[in-house]
Amino acid sequence: MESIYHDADIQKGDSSTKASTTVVPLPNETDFSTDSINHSLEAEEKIRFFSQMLRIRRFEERSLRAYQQGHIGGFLHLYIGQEAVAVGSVSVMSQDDHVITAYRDHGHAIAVGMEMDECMAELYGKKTGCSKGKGGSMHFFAPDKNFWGGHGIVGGQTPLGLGMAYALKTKGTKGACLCFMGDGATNQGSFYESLNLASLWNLPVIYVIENNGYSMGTAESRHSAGEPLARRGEAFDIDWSVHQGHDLYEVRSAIHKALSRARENSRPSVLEIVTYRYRGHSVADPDQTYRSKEEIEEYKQNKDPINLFRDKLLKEGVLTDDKIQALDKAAKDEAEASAEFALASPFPDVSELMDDVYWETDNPEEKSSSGTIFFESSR
Amino acid sequence: MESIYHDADIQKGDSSTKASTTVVPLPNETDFSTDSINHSLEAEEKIRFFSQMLRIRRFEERSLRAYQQGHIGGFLHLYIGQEAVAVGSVSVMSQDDHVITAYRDHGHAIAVGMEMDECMAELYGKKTGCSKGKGGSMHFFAPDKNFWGGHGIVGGQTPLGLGMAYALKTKGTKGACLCFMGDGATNQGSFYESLNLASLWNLPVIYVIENNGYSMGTAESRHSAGEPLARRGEAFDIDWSVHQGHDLYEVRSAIHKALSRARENSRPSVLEIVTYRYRGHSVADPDQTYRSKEEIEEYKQNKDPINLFRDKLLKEGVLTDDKIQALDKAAKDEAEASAEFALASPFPDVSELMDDVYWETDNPEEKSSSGTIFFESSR
Amino acid sequence: MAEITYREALNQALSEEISRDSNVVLMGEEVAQFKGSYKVSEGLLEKFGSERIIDTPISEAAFSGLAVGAAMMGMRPVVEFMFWSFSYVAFDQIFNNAASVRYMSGGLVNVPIVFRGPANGGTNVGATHSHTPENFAANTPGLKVICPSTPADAKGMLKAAIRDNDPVCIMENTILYNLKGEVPEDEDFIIPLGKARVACEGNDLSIIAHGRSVQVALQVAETLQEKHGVSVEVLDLRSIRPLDLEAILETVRKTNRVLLVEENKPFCGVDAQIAFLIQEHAFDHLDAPVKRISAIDVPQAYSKALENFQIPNHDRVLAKAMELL
Amino acid sequence: MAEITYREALNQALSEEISRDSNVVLMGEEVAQFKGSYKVSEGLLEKFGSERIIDTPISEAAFSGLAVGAAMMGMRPVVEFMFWSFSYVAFDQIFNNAASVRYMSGGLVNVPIVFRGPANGGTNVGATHSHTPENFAANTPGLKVICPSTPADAKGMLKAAIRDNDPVCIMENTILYNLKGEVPEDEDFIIPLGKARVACEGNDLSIIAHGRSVQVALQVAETLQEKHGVSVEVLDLRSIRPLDLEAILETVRKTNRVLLVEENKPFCGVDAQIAFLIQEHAFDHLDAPVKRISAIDVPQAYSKALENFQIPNHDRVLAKAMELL
Ligand SMILES: Cc1ncc(C[n+]2csc(CCOP(=O)(O)OP(=O)(O)O)c2C)c(N)n1
Ligand SMILES: Cc1ncc(C[n+]2csc(CCOP(=O)(O)OP(=O)(O)O)c2C)c(N)n1
Ligand SMILES: [Mg+2]
Ligand SMILES: [Mg+2]
Repeated sequence: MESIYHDADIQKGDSSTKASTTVVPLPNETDFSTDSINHSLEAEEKIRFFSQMLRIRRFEERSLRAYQQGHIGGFLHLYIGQEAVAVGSVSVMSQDDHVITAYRDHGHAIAVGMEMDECMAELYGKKTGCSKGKGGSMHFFAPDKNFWGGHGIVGGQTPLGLGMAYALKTKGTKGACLCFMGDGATNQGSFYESLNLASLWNLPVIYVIENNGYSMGTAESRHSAGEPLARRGEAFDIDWSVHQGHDLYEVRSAIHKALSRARENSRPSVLEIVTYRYRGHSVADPDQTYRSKEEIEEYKQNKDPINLFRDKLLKEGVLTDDKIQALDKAAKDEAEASAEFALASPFPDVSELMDDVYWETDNPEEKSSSGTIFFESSR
Repeated sequence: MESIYHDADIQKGDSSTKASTTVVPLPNETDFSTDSINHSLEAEEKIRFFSQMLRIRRFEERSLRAYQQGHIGGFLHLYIGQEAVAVGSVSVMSQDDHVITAYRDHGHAIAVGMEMDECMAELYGKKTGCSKGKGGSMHFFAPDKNFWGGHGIVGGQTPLGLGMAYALKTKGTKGACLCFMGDGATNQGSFYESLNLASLWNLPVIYVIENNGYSMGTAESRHSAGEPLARRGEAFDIDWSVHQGHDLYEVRSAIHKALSRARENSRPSVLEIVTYRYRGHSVADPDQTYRSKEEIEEYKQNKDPINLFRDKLLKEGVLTDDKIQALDKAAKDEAEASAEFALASPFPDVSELMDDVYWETDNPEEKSSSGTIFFESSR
Repeated sequence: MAEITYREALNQALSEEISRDSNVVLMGEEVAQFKGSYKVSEGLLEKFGSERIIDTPISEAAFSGLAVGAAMMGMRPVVEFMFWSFSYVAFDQIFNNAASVRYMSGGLVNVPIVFRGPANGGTNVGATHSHTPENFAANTPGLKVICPSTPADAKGMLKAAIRDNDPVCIMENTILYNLKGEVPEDEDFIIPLGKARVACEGNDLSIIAHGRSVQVALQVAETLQEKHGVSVEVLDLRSIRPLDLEAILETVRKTNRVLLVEENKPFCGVDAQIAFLIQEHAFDHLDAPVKRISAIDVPQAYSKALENFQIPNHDRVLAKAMELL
Repeated sequence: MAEITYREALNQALSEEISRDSNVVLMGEEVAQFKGSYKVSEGLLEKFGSERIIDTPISEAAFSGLAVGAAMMGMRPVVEFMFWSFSYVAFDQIFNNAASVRYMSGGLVNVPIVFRGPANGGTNVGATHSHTPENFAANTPGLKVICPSTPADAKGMLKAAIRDNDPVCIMENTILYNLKGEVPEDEDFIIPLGKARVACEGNDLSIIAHGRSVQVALQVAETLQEKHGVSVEVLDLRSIRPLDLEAILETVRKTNRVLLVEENKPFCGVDAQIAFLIQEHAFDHLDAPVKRISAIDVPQAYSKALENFQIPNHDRVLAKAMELL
């Protein structure tokens, strides 16, 4: 059967090359499948997780093609390689839990249940996009799914996530906020201010550092002193731990534990989840100066989260080759359809440019202020 | 003999009330006088340190009176109670070492050798002030004494101090930068960004947290999670330690060790020096909501750095009561004279308002740009 | 109506709105136990407890961002900056997150938040503590900006701001905190944003100002009336964004001569924009170029000998007004 | 003279000045190994080594402040912001420390530093990445601000900025990086700050612009000449602070009609100040009110359908110019 990973081929516009299907032997790691949170999973749920990861990958592969075809502008930061983090994390959330993340947000968006259509349309800058084409790749939002956005300024979401946890606690909701961030984002000062407040005020926030080893072209050892990064929580008396992000079960266990800590003791956590991104920092990154092709290949071969989970499920007998093929086809079709949807959708009209700035101007019937609020907008 | 501490009396304009001279028994602490850096001290040097602390206190007591008399405006943050930190630290500096601090800067200024006259005149907003009356209490500078200023924005000096260490290292000087900061300042994010860089780039910077227990009216336990504050360096692999700031010898030992680390290994340090401020946060602080009179008294009685050092020197036979009286009188006279100097000095003229903004406009003969650089300055 | 200070007016507004709406909280450095650096929040901790009146560490970026996050989820935080100058370490949270989250989410997320605190010179606190960033905030679509100059406005506009569903920046003034004036006791006393106020009527010259400069303008108007028989109209902008352009044009059309006064530094200060709008919309009504008095264009000086001259004081404003007559 | 790109011109300026003065270093995110996000620093790491070309973590506040501290001690750092938008997390270090240390020290300390990077819209990167804070910087006494619009200016002004003893903020533009033009090879080729440039002469209308808007203005001038026989003078401000007020007044006196174009958001944009200065100093030379075209006053939109319209494009500028004729 096909290897799940084939985005390298995408650039050539070919997504169907055959590759080896050898089940890669796992390194000697703890087996998290016996952990109760995973042990109790129904087959259906496992298949859903697998499919979610696959859908994220196929969506992004398709978006990459669209970018190369000139349909998408600006930045496109792909999550390919990191899928188990978003899917694993979201899979243990309750309906009271919330998510916020950085600009590499497609994975989280789809994991929380956003539709490919609205996401792809947003990338295309279309009116049917989740943010009406106003936010773009870095700024997906779905408050109805407890998803408070992708945020473009590195680290800028860390105080926001804290605020969500604060609001949850203040309102007496038993939820927590998962605030995703990169390894590079640990170098922004607001993160430490947030850690202090989270601990001081006992806020149910979980900082999930998706450590993919690089802050753009800068390897962790060149951007951060002291290892591991999660230890940065220690001096603030925050529980921290480090996990492998290629194992969906491990991610689930780790996040579940942190969520319980948040729910039961209203205490924050810092989790570092080691993962890897296959593509450049953004599509614009030629990805030639800071890491070797071998390093990338090695991860793809041995730690691809989708391949590994597929193999687990094959071994468990939950999945069959046929089922995998069907799921993959569905994911690809869905991605393709979303690209068609996006292409067919209208661009926002310039008459809509001034909408969505102020609540008040969008709700004139409830307007309480007067005066001029937009200036020199004469066209 | 007189108690050194009598600023409470200052408010009544009386600086000569007698108080108990009982030698306060030291709590069970390490004796740092045997430490080689202290053991080797000449009597003369010890007397100089004692006199420096005294001069700082008398200067500030006098400035407080001037404030109450309406000669000084804006903020006045007194260092009274913390004198051993500045004096002890500066006393182990070499001529290659540099200092930068926050707005509570009078102590450091006098410790590095600034004259009372220029300092008092600055407080009075006079042209003869160290910053020509343009900086005020929070912004004393003496680059010729390696003193890079008082800085008004909490934590704002922490990256600057890093830059000084960077410049020293880049220029091949074997010096270090002592960057003083408060306990409250550890809550500013730029401090952590600086810690990371200091460690990552092996910069000879020493962050000296003068922990006086309060960030304005907020006790440490209400502003910071996790103890001690110096531990915040650990996750960045920075050596840290905690010291008692009422013991000048201990301060000297600690700073000396950190300076050696900087000089020999070009490594940063985080030192927390526990101390106490006797007066309110600034003169405007009524100091009634956040701590008890007893707490203040207790420190004054048992941990006053000047009293304790006086007693040590009395015991060592380095000082006599007469000598102490003479030194004290000299310090008071000097402070008084500085107030007279400041009072007699002229205010800067409004014609000087626009000086010192740009190097270029102050050096018209070397001016390379043209055009209008000040706007609407018409009077 | 009771005569109360600007400080008490703010206190009443906070107290009433915190009572009225359980989503409203006040947070900032020293706002609770210390009662606020300028005692604006005196008594609130006792009345509402530490869940509603919240002391923060000196972490402006984190607590501003925290408040924005909480606002995104429906709370209505009031964030106090001890000085607006300190908001510079939280700039990104205000100018990106508070200002653009609504737009970037295509209108899905609102940010009903108030940032408030003093932004002024005149108290000898030097360059780092005397910033007046109302122009920066008003430059930024997504934010609203107001500068109340009287106790009544302080109360009515702070209440309006708290009830507003968009982020509002309130620039107060430490020197105004002691100013007394009549303030309605009505719990629904609201001064809507975007309405200027004719602070004194006149025919010969318009002085347009905001914040404490309004008080200076009124003194100058008095001097001009008494000493020179000149009748000055003083327009208090109150709100910078939204802006009462109509009221501005009305006074210009009436007097045909305009002096703009503000504490901002001049280059791209608020009054640069006001001047532009006047010449754009009332060009033919101007008998002379619009003139301005701002803070003198150097970092704020500490020495009172310099600073008293640097900020727009009575004499500088008077002299400039005379040039226009 | 060689034809090179704006990017190469910056690269040459950096290379020459780093060679010339051992105090000059370049630091910022991805400037070394990655050669700069926009390849501005290509080849410099190889030439000067990692002591002079320095990759930083994403810690804008710390590395900006570090550079200010180093400048205080006599180094001359060039700090690259990947976007000026990211300077918002370092705002305090630039607007307080770099801008006011000299003043607060009574002139004892200088800060010879350059902050540079792109500040522009037009590349579909959305609200958080498209700020144009030249107005904020120019509002702040102590800072200098320049916006080169051609390869030659990019080189000559960056070199001037590095040799300047005061802090200089350079606002570049990602879209200009590929622009080609003739650039002198002379190692002492300097364009002094504060000198505007007549980019094209004309008699009927002046368009005053800075940054990429100069290129747009030139296209509009061409259209107006060709299609309407109108002769437009385009003045490139180049430098915002210091400002070439004389050159501005000269073109106004010549054409008596002015259109100001910039990518700033309008309220208190740079052109608000330019408009004020024109009406103040050349009131009687104006045949019509000064008009402006800025970015449309909403957070920067992502969709190219919106953003292409939002920034001052040829058609919007042309339409406004026609209003003035
Ligand atoms: C304050 C700020 N500085 C710089 C950038 C540019 N930038 C965007 S992503 C990035 C790297 C972030 O790395 P990391 O946090 O590890 O996240 P990853 O991209 O690996 O997911 C940089 C430098 C930014 N968006 N914001
Ligand atoms: C960014 C910033 N926020 C707030 C303030 C106001 N402020 C000045 S000093 C201070 C307390 C600082 O406490 P600490 O760091 O412990 O120093 P200490 O005053 O005790 O010496 C505060 C809140 C400021 N100057 N800068
Ligand atoms: Mg990363
Ligand atoms: Mg303290």
